[in-house]
Amino acid sequence: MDAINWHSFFFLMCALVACTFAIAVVIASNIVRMACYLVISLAAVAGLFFLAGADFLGAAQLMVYVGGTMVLLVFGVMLTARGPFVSMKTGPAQWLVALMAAGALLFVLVQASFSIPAWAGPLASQPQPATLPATAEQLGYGLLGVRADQLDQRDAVARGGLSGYLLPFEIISVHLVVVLVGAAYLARAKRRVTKLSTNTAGSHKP
Amino acid sequence: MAEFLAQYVPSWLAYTAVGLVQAALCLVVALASAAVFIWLERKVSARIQDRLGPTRVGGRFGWLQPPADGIKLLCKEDIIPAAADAPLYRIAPYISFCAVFAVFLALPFASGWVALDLNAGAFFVLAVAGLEVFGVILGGYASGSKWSLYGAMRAAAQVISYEIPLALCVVVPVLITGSMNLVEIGDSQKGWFTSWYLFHDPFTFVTFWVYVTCVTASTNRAPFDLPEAESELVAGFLTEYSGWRWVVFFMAEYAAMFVVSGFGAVLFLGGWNGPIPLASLLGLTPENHAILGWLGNLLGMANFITKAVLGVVFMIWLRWTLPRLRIDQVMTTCLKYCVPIASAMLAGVMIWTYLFPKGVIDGVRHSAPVVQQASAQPQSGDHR
Amino acid sequence: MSTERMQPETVEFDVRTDEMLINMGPQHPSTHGVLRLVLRTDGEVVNEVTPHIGYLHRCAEKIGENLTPRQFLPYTDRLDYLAGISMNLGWALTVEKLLGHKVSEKTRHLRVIVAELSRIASHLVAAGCYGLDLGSFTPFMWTFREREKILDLYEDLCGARLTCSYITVGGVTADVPDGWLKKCEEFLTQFEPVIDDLHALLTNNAIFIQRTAGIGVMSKATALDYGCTGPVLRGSGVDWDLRRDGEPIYTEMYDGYTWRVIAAPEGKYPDDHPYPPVPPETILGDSWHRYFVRMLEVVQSMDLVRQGIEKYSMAAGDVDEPIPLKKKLPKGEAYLETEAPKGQMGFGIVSDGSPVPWRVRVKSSSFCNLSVTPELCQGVLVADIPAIIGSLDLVLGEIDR
Amino acid sequence: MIPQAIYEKLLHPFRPWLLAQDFAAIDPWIEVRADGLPEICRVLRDDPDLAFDMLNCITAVDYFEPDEKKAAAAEWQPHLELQYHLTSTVHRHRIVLKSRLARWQNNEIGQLPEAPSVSSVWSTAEWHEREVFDLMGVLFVGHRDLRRILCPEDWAGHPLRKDYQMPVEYHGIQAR
Amino acid sequence: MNPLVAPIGLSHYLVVGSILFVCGVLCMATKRNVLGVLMGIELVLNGANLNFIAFGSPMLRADQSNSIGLDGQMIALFVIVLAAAEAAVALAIALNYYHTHATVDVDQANELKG
Repeated sequence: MDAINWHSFFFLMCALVACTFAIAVVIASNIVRMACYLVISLAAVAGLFFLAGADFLGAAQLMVYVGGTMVLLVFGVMLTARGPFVSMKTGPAQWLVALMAAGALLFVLVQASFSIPAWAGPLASQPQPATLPATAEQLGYGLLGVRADQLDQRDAVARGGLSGYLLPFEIISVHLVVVLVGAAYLARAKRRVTKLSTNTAGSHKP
Repeated sequence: MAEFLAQYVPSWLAYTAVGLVQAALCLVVALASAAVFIWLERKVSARIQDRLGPTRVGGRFGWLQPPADGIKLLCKEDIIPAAADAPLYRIAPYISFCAVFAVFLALPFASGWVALDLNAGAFFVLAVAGLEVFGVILGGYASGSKWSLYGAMRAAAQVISYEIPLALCVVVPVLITGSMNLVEIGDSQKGWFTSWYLFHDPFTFVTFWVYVTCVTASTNRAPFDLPEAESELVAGFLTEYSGWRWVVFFMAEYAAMFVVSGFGAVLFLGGWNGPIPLASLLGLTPENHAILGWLGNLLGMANFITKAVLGVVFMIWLRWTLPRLRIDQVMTTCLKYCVPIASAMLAGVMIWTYLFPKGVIDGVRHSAPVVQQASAQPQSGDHR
Repeated sequence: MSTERMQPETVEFDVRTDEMLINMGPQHPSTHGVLRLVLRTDGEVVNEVTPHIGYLHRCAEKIGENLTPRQFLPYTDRLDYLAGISMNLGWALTVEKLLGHKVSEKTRHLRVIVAELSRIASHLVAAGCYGLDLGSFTPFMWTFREREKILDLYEDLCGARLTCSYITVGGVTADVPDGWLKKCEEFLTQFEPVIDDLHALLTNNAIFIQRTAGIGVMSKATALDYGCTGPVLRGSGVDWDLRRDGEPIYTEMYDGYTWRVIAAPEGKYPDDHPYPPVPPETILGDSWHRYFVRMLEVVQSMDLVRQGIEKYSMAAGDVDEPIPLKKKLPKGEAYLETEAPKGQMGFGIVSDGSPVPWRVRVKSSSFCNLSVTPELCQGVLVADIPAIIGSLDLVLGEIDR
Repeated sequence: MIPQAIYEKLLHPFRPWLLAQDFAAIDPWIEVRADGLPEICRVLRDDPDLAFDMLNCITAVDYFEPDEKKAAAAEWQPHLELQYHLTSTVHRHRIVLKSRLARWQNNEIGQLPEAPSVSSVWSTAEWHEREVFDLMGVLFVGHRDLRRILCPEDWAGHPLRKDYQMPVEYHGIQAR
Repeated sequence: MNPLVAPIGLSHYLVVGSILFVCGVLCMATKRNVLGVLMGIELVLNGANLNFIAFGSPMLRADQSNSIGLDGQMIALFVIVLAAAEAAVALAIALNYYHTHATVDVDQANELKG
């Protein structure tokens, strides 16, 4: 048995962690447990990104997704917790229907992913690059329009005419700011706190 | 080192051995730093309060105080409150310690002496630092009591809101060096202390102090230590923790202090490049001979650790002089002072590096070779 | 009596959480002693505070009805245990007022020295604990180091550090041991620079000012209405100090002493005081001013002690002996308030001619100072509660009696 | 302004309420009828010449001699006495208001005597009156929330009364 | 063909992506807590992201001819940013719903029904 292929070993590890915790999210009833399992699953997906050669994406996933969005979700869970986390059970009937639909969908997808030979996998012979590919700089130039990975494109027109991602990126950042301001405004509740009136209880206006 | 080992031992054993050695090294540094800083905090705070600090345990200077504390805490009964959510309560301290420990992977102690020479090192450190807040939130929620939930929410709000200015401050040295690789950032500050990014231009000087404020806040230290505000919340999310789990949270805090001051040293204070470039003056550079290069790196590492320890002493000094800020004052300092100043400084540095580049603009020169050798992966950091 | 904060404001909060009833105390680290505050909070904002006292109630007044005045004296030490000697002074003067007894010149000056020393000790505790409430631990260490030296002086004087029972009805228990006055002067000279360090460490500290300026603002009218006295009253700018405006039997003690009441009637302290300038953010009557009045009084008391030592050494004769233990009290009533460190401490005695008084009345200053908290803490943040309570400098022994 | 002048000033509007006065005593006092207290106190506080803006303390004294031999010797009938010590920070003068209450309401043991509350004049009276109610057992009419302040809520009896018997045990704690 | 030895191909990533996707859909379908639905959406987006990265990864395919190259990672970055925005808005709506109805149970949100 020749040397274990490290790449596949770590891939299996991360994939197993990601899938089991994704299933745990579905099964768990306590909302906080669900949040924790989701965090672990997303961290495992970040590991998969690193393995697939997208190290900048892995770090971005860790920081923006797990560090930002998931903390937002946990805050949401804490703020809407009413007393002990009442776990809302769904009836077995709905579970059955959902499982059947999901099973069918899964079968179709797995079938599709194995059907195309081109996706089978790299030939054992092709050496896998030892060092971690530095995608951060390439992504950076991708933004500017210098498409480092497309340079061996066959036709010159495609190589020359590839515009960068800078404009969409700027649009997205403006969009993000607008969305966050809107969300903050939406979630803010106005309240009038009356001082020194005889009834000291503040009257809350929803 | 892995290639060297691979000649004698099957490759997978070599890689795991190397990985384990590096992990053990980092763990030793983390635990040792926690122990040393507990002792250091007691001594420095004693000096500030005009008293002696520990002197009875282990010799005149109380050297054995940290182990004594450790043993005492280990023998404490392991209490889990009844209303606690047991599995989350148990896992919380380890999440926050692992988050802080993970930063050690990317932190360079000397030129090339780093566990994982990540291309996006600075970005990775910020990403992992964001995870520490999970341990705090889970700890607060899982303790089951109203007070600890209060403390946890405050800590989470504070740490998250201070990540924004922290990221803005970290972008400045990355911008000047043109790369996020921490080893590159450290190497580009070689030479006398004038080449440090602290003195690179007035904007980076201010950015350093904004960085110090944000870092003190994001490790819940000194004037920003709202979560453990004894006077109001009786110890915040740490109320229900005692014994070994409390020690893990405590180590996470002290390791975080070491890590953020080390990170600051690499970004702004030239990491392993001392005020006087002793290594190059004495000829201890890799070009002369490998062993001399290794000695130069050793000198660099000593340099780096002294800077990190000085940063920690500064944080301890802050803690024992300043009273605590209120939660809304903490938020206003973040949103009304740190973020605007940090972004202004970022803009300033952009203009400064554009108008007065130090030598050739690294960014543009760097891109030319990439275009020619498109197919070959550009080796990181060798064509400077 | 409405102040500018009265009109209802629309206060916006990010998220509405349901109201919570939080218990602060009775063993909470920041409530001085066994005070229990029930806070009705909504998120971070406190809507209503209700103090609960009585955990330390020993009914000293009932005990007073079975003991002769000199036997009751040690109980007065346990009222405000941080300034025991001022309590002794109050009770001794009340009984002397009933008896119409005059003490000699020398005793009077010795009483001024000892009373002003206890004022310094009490204000040091107030400043140290206030720093502790706001989170900085170092002022607590510095102030208690200095207070230890005063307690050592008490120990040389009367054997006890805290519950001295030194000033008794008719005089003092024992004369000053030789060399004690020199030790007093040494303490005062080395205490001078510490005051400036404390000002540098706390009073001018930007974060301290941010935490205390404009917090718990109490107008003159509210202060008088709630019967607040002492530094709490003078912090709101009322120029009232019993050592000058009190009853003749008490103000005689300070005859011949040159001193000035520390208050800012028009909102401005007398400008010749060599202390740090008042920061602009502070409003007259807020927590910062109450703390600042105490710090100024410490320096003033040091000056009074120096003058007392001079007058004591020049006074002729020797110190009075206390009245006999079982002396018959004349029929009648007497009530006297003295300027204790925390405020006006009132003692009342009704006697029907027997050596044991018919009724003893103890009125505490912190009792009234505490009664103002529900109004001060309207709509403040939870973190401000210790800042306000700390500035009132409460001692629960005195409140619960 | 000496107590005599204060008395004259009060004489005109409140002649029927002023019962007695003694300016020679150590603390000169004026005795008033209990039901006139709030009005008199309001005048004492608001009149610019009097300006009694600080209520120092409210004291209650129980004149009652438990054993008969001494009771005969005492020259007063058993009664409760309320003392209001007032100070003016403006004119720096003092006065004591006294008012006499029956020990029990229309002499039935257990019925607490009633007195009008002055908490509407000085807010400090609120806590003082709660303390007098708690320790001496006087009901103050018009008080915002008259509850015990020092003793526990469910404590029986009023400790400062001369005929007070300490309960044998309280919540299982042997007291005597 | 023991999995530890055989090199990992694109299809293995696709299988993991589809499992995540299906778990997300299942979670959205069965959870009654609005935040549970939100978590389902996160899972779905992550499944999609994994596919984008897999297709664009240089190491997973034999011939790089029709690989989408860096575009995959760029689109994944866009997805992550937009997911953050989406989570923020969804949370704001959930909080407002919680303030008005004092519950986060999705089944009770039926006022719009005729």
